[in-house]
Amino acid sequence: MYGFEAISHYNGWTMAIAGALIVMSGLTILSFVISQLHRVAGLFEKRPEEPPPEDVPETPAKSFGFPLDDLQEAAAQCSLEAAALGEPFEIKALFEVLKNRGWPAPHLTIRTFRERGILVPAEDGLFSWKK
Amino acid sequence: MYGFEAISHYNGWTMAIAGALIVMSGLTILSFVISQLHRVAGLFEKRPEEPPPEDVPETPAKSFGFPLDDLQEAAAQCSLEAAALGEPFEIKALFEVLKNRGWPAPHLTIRTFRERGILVPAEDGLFSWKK
Amino acid sequence: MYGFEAISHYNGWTMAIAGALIVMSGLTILSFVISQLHRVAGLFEKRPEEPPPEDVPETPAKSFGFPLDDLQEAAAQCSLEAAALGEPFEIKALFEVLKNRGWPAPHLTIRTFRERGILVPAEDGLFSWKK
Amino acid sequence: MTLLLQFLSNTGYFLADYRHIVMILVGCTFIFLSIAKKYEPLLLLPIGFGIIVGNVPFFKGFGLGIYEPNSVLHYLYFGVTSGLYPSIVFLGLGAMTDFSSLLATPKLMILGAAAQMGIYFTLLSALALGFLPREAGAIAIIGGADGPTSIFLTAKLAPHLIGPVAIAAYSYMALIPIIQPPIMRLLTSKEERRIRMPETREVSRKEQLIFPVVGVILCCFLAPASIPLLGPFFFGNLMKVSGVVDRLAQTARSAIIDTATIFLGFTVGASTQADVFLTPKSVGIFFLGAIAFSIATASGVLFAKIMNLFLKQKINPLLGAAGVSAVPGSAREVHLTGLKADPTNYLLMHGMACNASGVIGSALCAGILWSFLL
Amino acid sequence: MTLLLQFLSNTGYFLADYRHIVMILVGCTFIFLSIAKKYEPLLLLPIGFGIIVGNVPFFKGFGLGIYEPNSVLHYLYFGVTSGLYPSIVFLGLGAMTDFSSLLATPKLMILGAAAQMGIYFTLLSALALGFLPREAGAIAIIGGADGPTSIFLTAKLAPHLIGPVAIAAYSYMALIPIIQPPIMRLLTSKEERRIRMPETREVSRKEQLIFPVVGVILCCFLAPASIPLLGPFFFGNLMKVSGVVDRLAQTARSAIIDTATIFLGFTVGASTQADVFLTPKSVGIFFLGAIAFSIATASGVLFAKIMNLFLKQKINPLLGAAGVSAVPGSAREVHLTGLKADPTNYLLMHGMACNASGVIGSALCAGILWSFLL
Amino acid sequence: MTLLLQFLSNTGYFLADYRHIVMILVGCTFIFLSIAKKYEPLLLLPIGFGIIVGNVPFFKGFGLGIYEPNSVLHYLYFGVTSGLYPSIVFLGLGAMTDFSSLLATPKLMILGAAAQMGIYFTLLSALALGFLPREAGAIAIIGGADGPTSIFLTAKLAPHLIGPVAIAAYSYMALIPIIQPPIMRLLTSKEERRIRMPETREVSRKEQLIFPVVGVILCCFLAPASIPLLGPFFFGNLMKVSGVVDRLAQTARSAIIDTATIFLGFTVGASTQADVFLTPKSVGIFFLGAIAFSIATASGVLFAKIMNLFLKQKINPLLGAAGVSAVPGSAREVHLTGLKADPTNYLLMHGMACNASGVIGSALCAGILWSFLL
Ligand code: NA
Ligand code: NA
Ligand code: NA
Repeated sequence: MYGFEAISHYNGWTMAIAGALIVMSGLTILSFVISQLHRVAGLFEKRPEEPPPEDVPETPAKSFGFPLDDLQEAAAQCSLEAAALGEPFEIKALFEVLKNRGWPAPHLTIRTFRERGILVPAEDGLFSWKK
Repeated sequence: MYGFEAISHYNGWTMAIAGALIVMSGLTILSFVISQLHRVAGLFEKRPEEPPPEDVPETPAKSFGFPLDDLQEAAAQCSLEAAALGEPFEIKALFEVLKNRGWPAPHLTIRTFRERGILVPAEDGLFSWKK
Repeated sequence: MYGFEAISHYNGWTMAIAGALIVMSGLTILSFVISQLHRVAGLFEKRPEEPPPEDVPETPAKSFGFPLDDLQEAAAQCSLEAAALGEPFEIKALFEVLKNRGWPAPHLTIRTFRERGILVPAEDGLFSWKK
Repeated sequence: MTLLLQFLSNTGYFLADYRHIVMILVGCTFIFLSIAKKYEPLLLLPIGFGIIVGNVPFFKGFGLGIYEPNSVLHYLYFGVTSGLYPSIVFLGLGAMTDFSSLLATPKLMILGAAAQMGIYFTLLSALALGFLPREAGAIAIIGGADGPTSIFLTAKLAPHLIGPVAIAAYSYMALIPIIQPPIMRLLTSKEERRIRMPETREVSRKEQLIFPVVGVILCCFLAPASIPLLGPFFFGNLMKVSGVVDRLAQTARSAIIDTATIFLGFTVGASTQADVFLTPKSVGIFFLGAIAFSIATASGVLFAKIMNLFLKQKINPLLGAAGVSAVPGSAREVHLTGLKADPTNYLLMHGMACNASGVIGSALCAGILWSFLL
Repeated sequence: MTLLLQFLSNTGYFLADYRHIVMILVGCTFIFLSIAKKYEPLLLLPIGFGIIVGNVPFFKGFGLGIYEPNSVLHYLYFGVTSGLYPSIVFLGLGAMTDFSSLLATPKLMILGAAAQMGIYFTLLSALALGFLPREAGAIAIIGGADGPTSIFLTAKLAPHLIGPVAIAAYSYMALIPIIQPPIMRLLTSKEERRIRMPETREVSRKEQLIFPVVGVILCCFLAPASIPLLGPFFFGNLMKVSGVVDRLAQTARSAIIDTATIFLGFTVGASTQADVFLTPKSVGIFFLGAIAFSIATASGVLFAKIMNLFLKQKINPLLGAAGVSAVPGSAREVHLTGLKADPTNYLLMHGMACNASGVIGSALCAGILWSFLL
Repeated sequence: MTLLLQFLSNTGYFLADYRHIVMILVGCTFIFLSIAKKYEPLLLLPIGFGIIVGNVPFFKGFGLGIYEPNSVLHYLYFGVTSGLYPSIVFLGLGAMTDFSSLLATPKLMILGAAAQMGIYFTLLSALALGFLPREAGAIAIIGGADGPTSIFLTAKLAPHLIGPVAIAAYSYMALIPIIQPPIMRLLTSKEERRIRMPETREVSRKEQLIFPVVGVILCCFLAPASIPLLGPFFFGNLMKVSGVVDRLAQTARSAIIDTATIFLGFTVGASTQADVFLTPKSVGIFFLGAIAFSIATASGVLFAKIMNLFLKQKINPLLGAAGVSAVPGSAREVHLTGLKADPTNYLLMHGMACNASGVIGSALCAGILWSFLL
């Protein structure tokens, strides 16, 4: 069968029109919902979760100055978090882990560790914890 | 069955000789064809595709000096090509993309982008496009 | 069936007690064997394999000063070992290969190669062998 | 001696006929285009080499061919016929796609739907040319301009057409720079091509996090048959934007998608065995594929013009052409065509948004067609 | 027209009932916890998204659902039902785990066994609640606090419970910071919590090399049914410590384990189709799971106190709580609880040693229960 | 109580007999060689650990053993029996192999064929020793000195011999430094060992691009049965040299080949269950394997000497020994033996060229033997 006859016989017109309508309405709805997303997202904004971002400028100072005892505790926790990396590891990988785990100021923490000799350079530009 | 009897019974001699002949002739032919490859490759050499290599020394100067407007166009195209990298990305990954896509002087292009502040450093030694 | 009746009917008590006993005894044995491991390991220590570690401090000097001829031989072998890396390659990858293959002082060897121009920089911070 | 003769009579040299040569030349052409012209090399190169390997003539019944059970190629091809490779590729694509421009300009999403009209027009054309309904559905999806989607739907509706449909889809995707610009110029005035799009706003992380969840629910509730594509797609995207599973997202957009791409391309290529590929149907499919792409481009552009009748903030109608996924080829063409009309008009990011929408649109259409036809 | 109506009657919007909504909300909660609270995101996020995808209502018999043969989800789920994903995850875990603290303090290994008592207590409880023996075994293993082990054993003993058991296991693992500290404080005096552990000695490379070989032999000879978990686990560890196959170890702990984790989480989530998941049994399983975790924690702590009666060099009993694997969550809780009693007491490394031992212990228990119940 | 007794009677401790102990010691030896001697660690270590795991005694019928359907090991072993792992390994090998030295000195390719004579000699010997033809074919391929090729052909011709053939092949490959040098010195004069090879010319990128295409066509047309090995091999090489699909080539030569190597080695090792492995046949296979390697080395060297009778530019006959693939062990031995005769003679690159040719040669032979014997 060929031509319009085939199209009609196999429901072609219905399929084409219905299909076009469905995909069009589907993406239109999605488009509408997306356009409202910032409102939904806005609802969450008011939650107490927000403060942390404001904290960020503060934390450096704090974590930068922490006394050696605290530092070692931080290092111990930190090495626990990062245990999956094995040793030695790349600084960048450590940074990623800390960031993902929600550590306040990973960059500064790591810098402090290095300055205090808690994180010691190993071969190949890798680092390991001081034992 | 053992010994020569077994070999004869199972067509051993034929298999061994035929097999040896086939692999030997196969690799000999391949060896011959390979030895002629540089001629075949030579045929393609005459095509207009060749010029680019000569261009290379030229392009730097050109791409180095392009005015800021052109630069932003280039940056826009460039960021399109590299969209799959996400942001931020490694400079090296960007370089690979541009090289593979056939950009004329990827190294210089990237350097220029950085000098003009189109490519800005993000955390961890990564970079992103200036918004 | 419920309660103690069900537990008894399905052999619950036996399973629980036997299971607990088995896992406990298994890990206790393993714990005991582990506690003796340093003795077993100690047996191997006496083997002639040990000297190499003592060599390490020596090797640098040696490999550092080796004359150019030896160097090229070393480079040739080295490039063989590292053939699977393709070219250009990262210095770090080369280092890994040499270390795994048991080269005496991979770091110094590589440094020497670079100083003597046997290992030449390619694009992107990669290196390749001087042809 | 008979052994040697028998061996020789089973070599490719003895068994080859002109059709194998034709297909091997096609394979070489694909490889040439992918290397010399850099047309979609990630797919054309594996497909091209696969075509060559699949068209080495061999003695049937030996367990070598891709259509013989127990052959290595058959096992690898299972990822195609089962739909696994397309799903896995969508997982990786999701972990690569940045939806932020789309989230900033939601109305562009509708263009991704409009460009799917090429699919339905091709469906009608294929039926009219005498293809059976399921075959017509598989051919129509070429108009979605999305390789894995085409392969997935064809595997479900008309597995015997996987080769030609995939080859047609990828060929035309590689030819985007030749097909699209004339159509775009024909359908738009220079004025229209000069319309500027507003700068996209900053999108908050929360919007990006909610989008894949809302997207999968809305789309898959509408067309559950698109789950195998859109489920992994939005999953990959959530992994990407969540920021808490970076190692998984990284593996999804490297080792996982690369592996699926290699075997998908290679086996799709190898499935084009001359005797099943060189048929009049394949000619019809290539003809219809060209129509599908053209109509898709045109319908995207025209729909944008229609939308402009109602919108205060006009859309540059070229963006309609980027609604055919074909990531990121069509966005680039739109951008370049826009630049020719106004060298300071940057349509790239908006084009990418339409691309992303087009991927969702064609996956939805695959689900719809599958529902209609199975 | 009928076509359109028929399509609409097969959409999720039409087919959905309250149970789908409930499950989708559960999925969203998992995603929220994984992103906002960072609770075990590597598993909760894939599972959460999988729950959403698995609970899009669809017309059965179409080849879409995870329980229908030939669906993509079904093929991916095969890695769960066959036990392949858990085995592969253990390969990667082995290539990640550092046994040196355990080798330095072998007696801690016994705490990894003690914490498995939760398993056997739960076995009895589940039987008492009317579960069939195999179901009871699958539920009991939740007390091992080890996701892949739980999934593996459940796939072997009671495949219809994979969803609830896995969800329960991962939920409670995510809730470790809430479940464990009160139990630890209740069962120990402040004096005990202040016990310091000696510095661990340096462990020689040879000990590290011999351990995986000796470990696999001793454990698998004792419970051959734990081969599928402990074989790959110790193999991965040997690759790690050997230093001669670094590229393999590296791939095992990145691409391989990531791929298995993605598909494991996603399909386990998708297996929670509302109609098979929302049953009274699931409620029982969640109830028993909470008991299992609590008893496991308590038995670890109490056993450490018993050991202290006989040991000259006392063990800090908090470490018993780290014997429930739950890497590395429980080690962290032990450490933090220890710090509260004495801010200079570092229990981290010893906690990790108990964790490693707990992984071996629960894999052994899986082997034992499988032997008993099959 | 019966339960406990029954459990104990199913432990490895109860079921073990001397054969398991023997095999476990073999496994430990493999691990020792791979770590302490660094002999082919990428394969000996996984195989060694696999041998240990495969020889933990267990109760048959439980779904644990590699030969029992539904066991995890069985599913992983499917990649061996189906030929998938060898094919995938060849894909990665292709993406690693640099053919430029071979392209610069094509006549070395013939040495890669000459070194395959060991295969045919072993075929005759195996038949004479009473092996059935297919078994003889599988044993003969050991002479190709190529692990994945041996495993592939054995899986097709005599699956029950996979264990012994693979173990023999890898053992002798590890012993290359002991087997080859005496044979090389015996068959060559010091004069011959001093022959210098000319510097290799620069090979153009175009030659490198055309080679894999021409190579796959010529080789697979000649022996279509070598498609499953040579198809992926040349495909991988094209991906490598094309430069347009670097991310695919990179994944092929890292994650993909590593994964296949891990599971190939581990399951081949585990397939050596004492009761199927410790048979008189295995002894015969090891005996024939040693012959195969020696003859292969000798025939390569002798053929090079014959070629020298006709060539103006003489070939260093040591290079013949590098024609047995065994990448890159044999090239290194050739180089070292050459250095002993003349400390300034560098044969490395030419040896690598012969290696590459030997890989192609033995894959061709596998195809030929498969055709003859199936
Ligand atoms: Na599309
Ligand atoms: Na545990
Ligand atoms: Na060979």
